[in-house]
Amino acid sequence: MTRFSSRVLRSAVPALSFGVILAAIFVIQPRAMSYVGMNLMLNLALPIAFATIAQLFVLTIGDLDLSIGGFVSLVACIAATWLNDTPLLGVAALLACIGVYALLGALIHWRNLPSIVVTLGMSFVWLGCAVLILPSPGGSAPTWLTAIVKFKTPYVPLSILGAAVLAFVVHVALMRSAAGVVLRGAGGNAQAVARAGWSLLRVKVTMYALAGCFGVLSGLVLVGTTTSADANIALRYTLFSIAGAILGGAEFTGGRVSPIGAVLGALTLALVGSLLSFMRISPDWQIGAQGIMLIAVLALRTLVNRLEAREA
Amino acid sequence: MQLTPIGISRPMTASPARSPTPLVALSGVTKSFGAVRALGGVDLAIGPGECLGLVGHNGAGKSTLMQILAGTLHHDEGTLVAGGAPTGAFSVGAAHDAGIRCVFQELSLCPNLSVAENTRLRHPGLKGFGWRQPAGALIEATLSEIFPGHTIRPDDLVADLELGERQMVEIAMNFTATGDRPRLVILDEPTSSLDHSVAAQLLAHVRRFVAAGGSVILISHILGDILGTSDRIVVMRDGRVVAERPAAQFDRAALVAAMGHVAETAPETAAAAVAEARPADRPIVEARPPRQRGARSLTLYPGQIVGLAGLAGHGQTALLRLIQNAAGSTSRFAKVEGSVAFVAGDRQADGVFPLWSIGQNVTIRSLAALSRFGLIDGRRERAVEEAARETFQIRTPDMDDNILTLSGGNQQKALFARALASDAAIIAMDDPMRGVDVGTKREVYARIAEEAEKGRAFLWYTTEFDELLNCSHVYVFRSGEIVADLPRGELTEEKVLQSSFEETADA
Amino acid sequence: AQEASDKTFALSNNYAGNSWRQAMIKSWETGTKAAVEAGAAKAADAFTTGENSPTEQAAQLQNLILQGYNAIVLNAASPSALNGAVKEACDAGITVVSFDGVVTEPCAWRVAVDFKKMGVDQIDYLATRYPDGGNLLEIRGLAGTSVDDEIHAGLLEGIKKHPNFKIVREVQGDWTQTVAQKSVASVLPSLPEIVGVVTQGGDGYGAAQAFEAAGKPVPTIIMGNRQDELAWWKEQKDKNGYETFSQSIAPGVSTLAFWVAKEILDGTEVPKDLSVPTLRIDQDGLEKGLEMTPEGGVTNVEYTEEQAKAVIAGK
Amino acid sequence: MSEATLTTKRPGLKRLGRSYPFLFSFVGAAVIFAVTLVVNSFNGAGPILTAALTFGAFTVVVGLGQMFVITTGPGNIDLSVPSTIAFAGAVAMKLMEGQDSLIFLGLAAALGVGLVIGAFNYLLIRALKIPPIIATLSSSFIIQSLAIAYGRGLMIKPPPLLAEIATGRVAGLPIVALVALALSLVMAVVLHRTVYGRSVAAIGQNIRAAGLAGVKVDRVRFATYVLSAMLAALCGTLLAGFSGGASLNMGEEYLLASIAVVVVGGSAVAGGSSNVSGIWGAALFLTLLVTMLNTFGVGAGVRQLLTGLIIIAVITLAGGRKGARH
Ligand SMILES: Nc1ncnc2c1ncn2[C@@H]1O[C@H](COP(=O)(O)OP(=O)(O)OP(=O)(O)O)[C@@H](O)[C@H]1O
Ligand SMILES: Nc1ncnc2c1ncn2[C@@H]1O[C@H](COP(=O)(O)OP(=O)(O)OP(=O)(O)O)[C@@H](O)[C@H]1O
Ligand SMILES: [Mg+2]
Ligand SMILES: [Mg+2]
Repeated sequence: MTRFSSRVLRSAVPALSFGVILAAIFVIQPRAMSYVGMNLMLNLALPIAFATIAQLFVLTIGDLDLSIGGFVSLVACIAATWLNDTPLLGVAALLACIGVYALLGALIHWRNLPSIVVTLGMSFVWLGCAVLILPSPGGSAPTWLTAIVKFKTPYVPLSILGAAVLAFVVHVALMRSAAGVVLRGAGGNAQAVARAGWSLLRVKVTMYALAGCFGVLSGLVLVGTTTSADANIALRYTLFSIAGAILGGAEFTGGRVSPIGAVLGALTLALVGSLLSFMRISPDWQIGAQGIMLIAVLALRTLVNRLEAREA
Repeated sequence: MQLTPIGISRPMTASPARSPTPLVALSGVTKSFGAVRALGGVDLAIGPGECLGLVGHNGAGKSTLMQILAGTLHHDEGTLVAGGAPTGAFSVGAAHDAGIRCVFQELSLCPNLSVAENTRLRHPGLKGFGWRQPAGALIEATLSEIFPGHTIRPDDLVADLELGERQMVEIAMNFTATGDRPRLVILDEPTSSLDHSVAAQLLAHVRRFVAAGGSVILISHILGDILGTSDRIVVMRDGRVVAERPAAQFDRAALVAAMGHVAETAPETAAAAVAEARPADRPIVEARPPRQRGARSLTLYPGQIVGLAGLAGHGQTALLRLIQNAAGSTSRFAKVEGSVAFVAGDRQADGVFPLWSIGQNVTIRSLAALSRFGLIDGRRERAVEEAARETFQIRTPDMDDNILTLSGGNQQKALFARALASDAAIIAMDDPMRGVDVGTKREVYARIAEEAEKGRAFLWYTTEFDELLNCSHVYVFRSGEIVADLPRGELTEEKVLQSSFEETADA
Repeated sequence: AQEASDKTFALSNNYAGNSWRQAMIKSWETGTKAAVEAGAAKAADAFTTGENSPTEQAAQLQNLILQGYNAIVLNAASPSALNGAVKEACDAGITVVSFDGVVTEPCAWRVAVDFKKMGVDQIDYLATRYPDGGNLLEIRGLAGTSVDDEIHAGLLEGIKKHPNFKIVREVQGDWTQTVAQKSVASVLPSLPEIVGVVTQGGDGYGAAQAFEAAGKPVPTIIMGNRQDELAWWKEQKDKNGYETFSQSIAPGVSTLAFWVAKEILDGTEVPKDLSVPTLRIDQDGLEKGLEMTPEGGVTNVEYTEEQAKAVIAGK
Repeated sequence: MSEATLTTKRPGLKRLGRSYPFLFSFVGAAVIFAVTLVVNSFNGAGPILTAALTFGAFTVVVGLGQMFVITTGPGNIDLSVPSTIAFAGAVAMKLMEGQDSLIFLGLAAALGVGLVIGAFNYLLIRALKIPPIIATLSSSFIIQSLAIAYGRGLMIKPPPLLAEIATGRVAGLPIVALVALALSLVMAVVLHRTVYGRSVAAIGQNIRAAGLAGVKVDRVRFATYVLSAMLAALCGTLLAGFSGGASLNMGEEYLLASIAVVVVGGSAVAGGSSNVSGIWGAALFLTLLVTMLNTFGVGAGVRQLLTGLIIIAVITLAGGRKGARH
């Protein structure tokens, strides 16, 4: 019984952090407590949430993707140029990108390579492609894309709905479905999965392809919001996605991940930025305050774990 | 969706034992790892409806042979016939199709998944919408059938389970049938982390399974289990089969002799000589389990060997850890004078450094003593490694080989060597004989006695009753508490069991 | 009209990791503090993000919208990637004035430096020094940014004008002195005779160091108003009459943008595209330039309301 | 140096890469150097190598610290390296005031800054149980703010002697490279021949087992984070001496670089096994790569693309390591 309740508590921590920060924001800036306010605070968090989920797939099998930021940038550049001007070419290019991701998975498996080095190399490759496609910032997002991303849903902003759907779908697919068990198992004990007769190659390829898919979605949502691209637009997503996943309770080993936590983690990161700008800190310390805030959020997690340990 | 409980394994229509067509037959199978010849031409056949006992010293090649049967290793030469047809490249899939299931010596569960999810991993048939419920029901049913009274629930995370519980899950999983039924279940040291009663439940289940027409290969270093459960016993030595007879034609002494060990000379008396405590004036360990009610506490004097008993997972390991951590720092629950060395029982989780050589694994606990001017003295390190190899007869061509190239029992010996080579005054042992063969066990007992004679103190948690006879007195644990302190003279298996189960009124 | 104002201003900045940006924030703080005290504005807060990331800055803009500032003065991480957020600000009735890093969104104002001209000027200058032309080394900035692209385009245009010049090698300096130094040092061994090094500002000292370390004669390096560059130049000038020129956009342009925003809020008709000249130091002005540059900093001027009006009027 | 490796006996290229995982980075560096020379029609071999040694040296210094951190196990990484470089460099320059006599004071202060940062990092990791990657990221933000508030990004000239040391040569070899080499030798001994080094590797393989085998886990991890920060601080001081002062962004490129030299150099990304030689191979490889691409004179996009592809090609040829058995 304690086993169960502690697990529930552990998984409630990301939601708790999110709630605490949101409450702080509402106190400092009541204007945020509205449809418009929530949308303004969170619509740029949606692409980060997608990137975080992409990262999560890679983390699930015990790998790390240092290239997701460059990849999302490239997707943004493709979407703002080819996808707009010659949609067929654009779609083909995006599919090819996912294909390359899947191949990376295969390469990493075949040669038994450390994912960090391969994706480190890929981060240069993606950025190089982005610069080649869009040497100077510009381009414009396809109108249909902007229309979708900026669509005003009734009552609840699209960014929140989107994040909720994302979290739910990935949760069901990865945490509840029968196929998800195999994928996560490969992160926990790859050998056991192989001994049970599953193909590790297929697992890796699937996970990297999924990462690619969600990277593409992230890039699309991003250009839809910004309407225009830049080769350097999403380089920070690499760090954000890792931070978001970790905030959401993921661990670097053993396939311990939580899609709902990861999405909440990404949103929490965005809210931290908002809270900081509402607090009006001297510019010297604005960057540092971001660090302190991150520490505070994670310290909260530790606190909860302590309480739980005392209970047990 | 209504899934009829696919059910508890009712192995196939019972066929007469020892039928002419064996389930699997190996002939002339060899396997080498680099310079190590693990199998040197093995012939073996197992028919339906029999339990084959497989014994042999550590590193004899038992696990390697089983891995070949399970399709996770490929043999170099020889033939393997499964299901009547010779198979060239035998794969995991082929083994599965032939109805072969294997409980590996080093467990293969995914710690990040729940029990039900691990079940799903093993049984590809469990899929589709709402798979969880039947998967849970299935494993729950098998667990209850084999281990009545267990407390494992399908949605427990494997990482949260005790080693013994994990072993139970793994065993149950392999006896579970979904679409296709298990015909041959390989159990590679299944009882090494189970306590006595649970082990008995398992062996009883093996008999039932065999009676219903299934086959089992049982590997164990606990010869009583082998003798009492098998129909036929195969003895391996140095990668070859050296004896094969119906179980009835073996007795303990014959088995030991066949394995290549010198016959035993009444083991208990050897230990008895040293087991008498010589309490010095001051105890070097005084500890109270955190959950202990009442005044009882554990004390250990220099030169003493003290046993910890009780059912697995009732706080013995936790207390050993606590004592280990309390050495060199202050703790609310334990006062420890002198350094502690720990011998892990769960060697993968608590003991082995998988990237290191055998030698490095042995010396890690003694490095400070092997250093001169802050630098580790390579020559002295090597000397310790070689001494360890000799005293514990670690089977390897080279102590520089990776630790994982050792057989399970030999890894365990390396861990023993690590602790005994150190300068620790107190050795905490967490069921340390898991998977160690009889011959080595006897030598280790002797070593322990010798060391105790020299003044070292031992805390010895074990799930095997016989080992407790080496101790001067035994603390019995239940639910994280010490519930009894039995002096050696009063030690009987019944008493230990009684204290382990019974709710005592007092404290 | 200098009556007490109830208008609030925010500075949105995207990078804080160099002396130029630090001087820019400082100028904003000193310049606007005076304005607030004089009652020309109710508040003027500075906001900065760390890593030159367009998405972070876009999120910051949206937060500023939510806080209800009347005007946002913006040094943008990207001319295009912030357009979505800038549009939202405009739609919320906020005046957006971009400077230095300007945005292309039509609803915003731009206080722009003609980066292209900065490129052309470098070649023009070199043409006066070396009428016969020669080989050039180019140190580029951050790849994929518009400033980098435009200065580069300016250089190419200048070379079209003076075809006897040729850029023989292009290296990446990322606007970071240590990177520039490394890149220059790494190509020096393979470089033919060159007459000049064209830069994007701030990389001159590192380049000079690299040449000196390799024991090669230092060509004419175009400087970028950093004090260390000017000091080095002065040293060389005194020693051997070294000649070059130095140019950069003054960090105090943030105050100019502030005053422009104030004018717009006051209802003055202001064209969407304004241009500020670069701050240029020539051989003769070197001593004076060095004097007005703080130790280890960038040559700077802050702008007044009058200067802003003059710029608006196109003078 | 004796490198800890698996000794599964199998012939050929794979075997070589397994017992000498660092070899491939040297081979890669050599190939790239050769290509550069060919393109350059065999001119300037000396200067190219000298430049590579100089700039490689800075990466090696931070890479050594990062290596120890990464060796302590999966998830361990020090992201505060860049801001430590900037802050420590600024502190050193400010205290030295451009005077030779104050060099030691400045250096000591910089190292002190490193010590405090390392201790703070581990405090976050241990006391607040924050995953290292986020702990060091957060502290890097704080340090960056400190650096801004402390130095306002103003560049203060280093003392002439320091500048001379940082840019000088002895027997044709850059002094910084010699310093880095000496440091590497010491670190190699520390890694392979001291209790601390063994403990780091033990923790990286199995932290639980390490604790039970008597390794002082907390002390060792603490020392490791402090070591990393102090080496970053040293690098910051040298770099400031080399490039004419400390600037706020001078550490930026060392975030990726410090990680890249460790992992390209053949240390196990998941911890437990590492080597010092590989750091040199990788540092030379990566700096020579920049030289080569600059020599080719290709545009930024193609340059990035080639950088990535070459890194992947080298690591693919080197291959990974397989666990022995389970
Ligand atoms: N991957 C490997 N590399 C090198 N040697 C190996 C490897 N696997 C097994 N061996 C060697 O093969 C021999 C047989 O090992 P195996 O594990 O089959 O023994 P075992 O009979 O199961 O012993 P135990 O009773 O200790 O479990 C041992 O000498 C072992 O060292
Ligand atoms: N890393 C950067 N990211 C974004 N913008 C930058 C960066 N570096 C410089 N800039 C901007 O580029 C323009 C010119 O930069 P320049 O190279 O002249 O100076 P700097 O980088 O500030 O100098 P230093 O590095 O010597 O402090 C300015 O608009 C400056 O704000
Ligand atoms: Mg075995
Ligand atoms: Mg610059």
